[in-house]
Amino acid sequence: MKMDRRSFLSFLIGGAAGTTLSPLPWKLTDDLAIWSQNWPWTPVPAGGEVTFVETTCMLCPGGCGVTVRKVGDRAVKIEGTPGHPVNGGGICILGLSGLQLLYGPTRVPAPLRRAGGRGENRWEKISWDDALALVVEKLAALRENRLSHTLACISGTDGGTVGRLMERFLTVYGSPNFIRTPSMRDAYEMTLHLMQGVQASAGFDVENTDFILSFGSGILEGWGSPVRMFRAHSAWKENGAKVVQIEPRLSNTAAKSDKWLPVNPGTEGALALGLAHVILKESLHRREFVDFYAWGLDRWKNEVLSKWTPEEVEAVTGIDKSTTVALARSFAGAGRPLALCGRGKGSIPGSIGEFMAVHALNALVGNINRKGGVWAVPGPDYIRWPEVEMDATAAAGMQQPRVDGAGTEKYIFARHLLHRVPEMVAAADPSLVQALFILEANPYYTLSDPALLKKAWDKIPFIVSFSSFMDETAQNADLILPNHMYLERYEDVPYAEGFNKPYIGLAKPVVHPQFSTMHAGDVILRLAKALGDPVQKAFPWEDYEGCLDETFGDALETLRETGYRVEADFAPGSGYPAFGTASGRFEFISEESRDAGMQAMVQPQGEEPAFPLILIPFDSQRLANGYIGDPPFVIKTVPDTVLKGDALFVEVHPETAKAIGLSEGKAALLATPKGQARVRVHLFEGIMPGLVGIPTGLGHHAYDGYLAGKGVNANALMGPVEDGASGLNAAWGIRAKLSRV
Amino acid sequence: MKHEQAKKYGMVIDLDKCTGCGACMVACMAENNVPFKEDETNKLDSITWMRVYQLTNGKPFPDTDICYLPRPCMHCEGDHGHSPCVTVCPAIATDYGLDTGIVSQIYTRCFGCRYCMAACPYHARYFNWWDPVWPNGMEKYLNPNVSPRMRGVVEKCSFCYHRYQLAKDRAFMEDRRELEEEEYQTACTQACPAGAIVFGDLNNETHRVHQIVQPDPAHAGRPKNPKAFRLLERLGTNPKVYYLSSREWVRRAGDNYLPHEGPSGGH
Amino acid sequence: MFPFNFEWIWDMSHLVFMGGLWFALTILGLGMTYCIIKAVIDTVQGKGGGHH
Amino acid sequence: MDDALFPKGVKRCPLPEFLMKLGPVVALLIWGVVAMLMCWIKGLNQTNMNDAYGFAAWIWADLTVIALGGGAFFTGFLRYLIGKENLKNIINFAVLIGFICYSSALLILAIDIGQPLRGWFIFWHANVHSMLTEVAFCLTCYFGVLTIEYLPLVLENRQIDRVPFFHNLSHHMHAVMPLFAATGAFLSFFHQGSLGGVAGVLFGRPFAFREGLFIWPWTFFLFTWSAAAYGPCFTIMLAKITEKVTGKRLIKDDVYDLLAKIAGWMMATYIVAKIIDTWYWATVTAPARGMTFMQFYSNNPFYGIWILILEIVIGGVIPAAILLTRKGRNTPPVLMTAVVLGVIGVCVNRWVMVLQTLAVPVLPFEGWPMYYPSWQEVATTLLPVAYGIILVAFSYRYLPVFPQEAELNPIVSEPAAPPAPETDTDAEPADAELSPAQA
Repeated sequence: MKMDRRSFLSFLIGGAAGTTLSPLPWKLTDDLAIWSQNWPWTPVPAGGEVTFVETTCMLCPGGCGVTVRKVGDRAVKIEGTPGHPVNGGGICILGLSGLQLLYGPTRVPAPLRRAGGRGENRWEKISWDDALALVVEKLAALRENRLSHTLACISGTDGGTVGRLMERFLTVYGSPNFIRTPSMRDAYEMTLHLMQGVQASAGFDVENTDFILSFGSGILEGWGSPVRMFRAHSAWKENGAKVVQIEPRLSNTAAKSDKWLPVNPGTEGALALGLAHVILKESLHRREFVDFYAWGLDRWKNEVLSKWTPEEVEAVTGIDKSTTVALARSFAGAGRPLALCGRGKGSIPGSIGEFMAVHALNALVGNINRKGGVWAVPGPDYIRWPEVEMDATAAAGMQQPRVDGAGTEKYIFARHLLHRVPEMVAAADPSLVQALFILEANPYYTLSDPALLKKAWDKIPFIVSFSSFMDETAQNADLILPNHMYLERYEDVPYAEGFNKPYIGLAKPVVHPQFSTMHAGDVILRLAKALGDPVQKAFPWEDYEGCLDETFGDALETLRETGYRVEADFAPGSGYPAFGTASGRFEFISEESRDAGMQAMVQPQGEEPAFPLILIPFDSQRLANGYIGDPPFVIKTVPDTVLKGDALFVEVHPETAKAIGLSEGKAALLATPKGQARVRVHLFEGIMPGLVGIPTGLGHHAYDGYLAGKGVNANALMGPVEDGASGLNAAWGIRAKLSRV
Repeated sequence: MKHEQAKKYGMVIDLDKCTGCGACMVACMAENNVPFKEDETNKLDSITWMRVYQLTNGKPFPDTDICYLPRPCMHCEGDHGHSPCVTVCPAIATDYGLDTGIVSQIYTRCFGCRYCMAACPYHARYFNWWDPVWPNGMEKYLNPNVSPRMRGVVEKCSFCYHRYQLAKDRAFMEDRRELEEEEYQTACTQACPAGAIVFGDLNNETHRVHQIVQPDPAHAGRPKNPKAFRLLERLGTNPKVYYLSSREWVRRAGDNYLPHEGPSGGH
Repeated sequence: MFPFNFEWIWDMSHLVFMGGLWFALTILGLGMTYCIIKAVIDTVQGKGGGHH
Repeated sequence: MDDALFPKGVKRCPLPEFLMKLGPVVALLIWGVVAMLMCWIKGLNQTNMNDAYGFAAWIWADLTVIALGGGAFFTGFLRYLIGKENLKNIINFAVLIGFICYSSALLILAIDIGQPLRGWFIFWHANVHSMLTEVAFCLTCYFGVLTIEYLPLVLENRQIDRVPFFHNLSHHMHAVMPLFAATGAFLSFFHQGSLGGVAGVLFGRPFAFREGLFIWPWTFFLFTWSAAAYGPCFTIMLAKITEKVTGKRLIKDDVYDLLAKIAGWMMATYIVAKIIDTWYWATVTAPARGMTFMQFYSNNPFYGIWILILEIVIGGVIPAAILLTRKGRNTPPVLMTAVVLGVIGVCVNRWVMVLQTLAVPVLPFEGWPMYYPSWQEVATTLLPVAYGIILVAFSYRYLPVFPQEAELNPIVSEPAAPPAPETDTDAEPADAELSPAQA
């Protein structure tokens, strides 16, 4: 037994020693280390030939030129196109993330027909033929019953070929209801129409101005063409241009400005008129413009002088009169002063009175169609398709009033009033909209007053989304006909928001379509074909690219090469007499609509005692709040003072919070007349007491796990506020109550 | 080590121009295959080689002011390459390139002890607490010039070193030894829509970085430009990222000062 | 840790550090070897064991 | 059943009871092992560490157990090099504790690194300028030494000793032990020091950074010194606890007294040095970097300045004072209080040097993040404790750890009798009346 133990132990020791001395353990250790450096579940990107494709970004109306780096057939990086007239090589946070949208899990892989109830997000894949057949059947039936006008389309784009094809389709089919998604563009177009008598969009020569008076415009939050504004801002820092930011919250723009004027929310228009008062009183205005090219100054002058004294303005806006006077003087005294409006990113139009008041300031300093000023940029002129031949049905349908009432007696100057659609649809029986197309838009998320929206939505029997992504609207549609996303398709981008020259960008297919998608243009053409004449006759093109070819002719080649076309030497109306008004002059008070400019302010919804605070939405570059939601990269950059886990933080001034008994990070219930939500509180010294600031762009329930369920949708707490004179949505905020939970 | 004159690549970030838009952060993530999780709101567990901080002057409304400060890796030179993180790494997984001034990180060499993170006062180093996972299909956009990192290693801004190598190769093909200033630029510099970031060789008088900051060789590269400052200058980390600001409080927020010390603090 | 690792440099810090290390290891190694050898010899000579 | 394995002339409880008493400890061990495997398989996302707390509970545990294990090298140093013969009665136990502490430290390190499979790079691709490399090398080597020092004890097991080869081996190893002890002391000096260096060299972290001598910051020497001072305290504490658990006196009071006295002097000198160091740091080192002393202890939601008082006064000055008085040393409860306070003191010191170093915001616009360990961290940190208890239990049961045990606990009943139930049952009251006898 003793022997056994001894031999056993020696065996053990000998064995151990042997193995240790053998190469086996060492080899094994080395192999393990190497394995740990090449784990199979850590991807290794494949190499390949590097190429670059220059195209145009379509994630916002900015119209930036982007260059996509490809390795083999993979797109690996999006960068700004150097020397591009709009963004000159720069690029924004969203544009950079485009590839996450291209390859991401939010894409709609194929035509989908709703399987479960609406919004249940249960779908069945169907063939394109079946999908189109479904639509045709529905449309044909409507047309049969003389209900062609009950087809409506909500579109995020107009002016370009795709938008125009859709509009043309509706027209010849017999519906006036092509509705563009709202933005400050509506208000600016109307302003130019009323004061200058032109049908044009406003362009701003920001590179050449030396004094920027911004009435809440988020110059650094995504207003206009974001990258262009950033570049301009940097130029201002270099050439010493002054920026005065007027808004109740310390936005990035305000923080970067030379002077921040925290004005009572919604009273920006009053301040504008106050400034006009001082300028007129001290006759600091530019006579060379006002005397020769303006009309109705005297009546407007009396108006302003009597109503908007600095004292009065102080009472309304909270800006003390000395500041108003000083500001007016420095504004008028500047070489090329420029006044801007359109709050934040300008996603809500705003009141026409306010816009006209601000635009009047530009007129007073003669900064219309002039270097460093506001230019009237005519709409795209390159689409010259033959007139459509309408049959009786179409003609009858086109005679019907638009569902949003735009162009009717009450809203004579308005072209698109999307915010009215839910109200109208909900009110009437049977529904004024029997079939709804949604193109490049996400109204189910961006429209306010969710209860009303839901009511209207449920009354629309047939909803078709063209979205490339599974956004809220697509999720609540009956049929999805996924469009190629912008990196997979040709499409002309008819203008760049706020750019002061006529511009066309061209989006090009950078990669082959990743999924079974179809270009919306081709869908329209195929629908038209299937519907037969007269609809078919209006679309004499084989396919969308054919249409594009014919539209641009030889120009298309150069467009393909450079990726854009810009009228570099564009001079607006070659000097001043570019006014199409009745008076042929700039009209301080519109001859066409005398009362348009009267109402410079609108009141928020809700009553004082029940809702003691005011909720103001605020925009951020890091939060896309339109048709596109934040891709993973972008949501990753959102600070933890805005989003923590799934909880959204609202900004409140420490004193306001104290009065309610809330401290940093505390959970609270935020209630407005339109809805309520659980939020957390972030104390911020930069927001005016009595206000609650809520970031826009969160609270999605569609898209993917990287975005869905995070935060609260600001739109769901808001409601539209109709501007009396124009009918535009002028909601800048809403009364609210913040309480502990 | 090459024998041509040694480079000292550095960066100047103009905080007056920086709008805090975050494009630099995303440009970096896209260029360097930085992974992302469903929840990135815990900023202590969120890999952002380039991180934009928000600074406030702490004054009450309406005198409040905020400033954004992008923070890449500072690529500290310390005292002759004695940067805080490099010297502590037990396995030489991070190194100070005396020819470029770039602090490298060798992912396959790092075994994740995180000593370098403890050493870095700028929190510029990030640990891969999780396996990187790209949703199905998204791995298509990964950049082949930068290898995705495995779980359990430390990573950080490399001044897009792969771009330096590519530029070098290109130059070599055209048999040039020196690079032009614009030939090697980092992803964040290229992307910044405000043009707030300037990148180049601090040793090269013709480069903008040099001209803007006017580094003072006598004081370990401290800027002669009164508007320029470095983060935590007083620790002697000798960073190669400089900041410009016309605002006194911002410049002061870049370092620690005793109450009685004037704006220029320990300088 | 060995001169043939590529990162090895023949400088003072390597000599001091690694020198110290190898010195210590050598002592331990030699010490143990000595003990084992002696033990083996003794065992062969029949010393030791529980029986005394 | 296993009494053939017991050391000569001592009594042990029957195997079943022994194993049963170890039951809960084994459960703890298993819990720890599960957590350990989770960390290895799923990665360090199982912990509450983050990019601000790259080092946390584990590194603290490492530094602490090594400081506490310092009893081994210092006792060895006193016994073999200074020639404090009397300490031979506690050296085995000290070595055992050291062995447990160091093996635990190595295990925790193996869990703590993000890529355990590459851990050996620290040796293979060693960066000789890194304090951590110094730690790793000395730690591993000294663990070798401890194994060598522990081996003879194992060989002295009654059965193993019967094997001539092992008998001779242990005999010769005893002969060469001073050499090993010297090497061990040399290595310990450096790794205890380099552990201090780990924090002290961080010139990016004003809370930890210290000037120093050549490449070694003052913390280097402070750590070695404190390990020498507090290690023996821990040894004494555990010895006392073992006595309580076994209900026997295992070591004579003069041994305790000697070790405690030396520890007292070490601690007293250390704490003076520590106070000077803190003072210099607070008035010169930190201000030179624009930071005020209180900056390091305020804007912290939890402890503030008290942690410093706890470390230096309660965990340093007071126990030192006690250990320097004969009366204090010779009144068991007071002695116990002193060593416990000492142990707390060194634990706090290591905690501060690791976690507070990382927590104190250096960038003026950053905040003070808080940290608490996840259950996986707790479990893996308790794992060594369980493993230690088990190893002590087995060593005590089968190895002559305490040379004085037999003498202090003479067995009345005839030797080598199989432990009958009655002897066992009357063993209990015997123990019971023994314990007060000590007091």
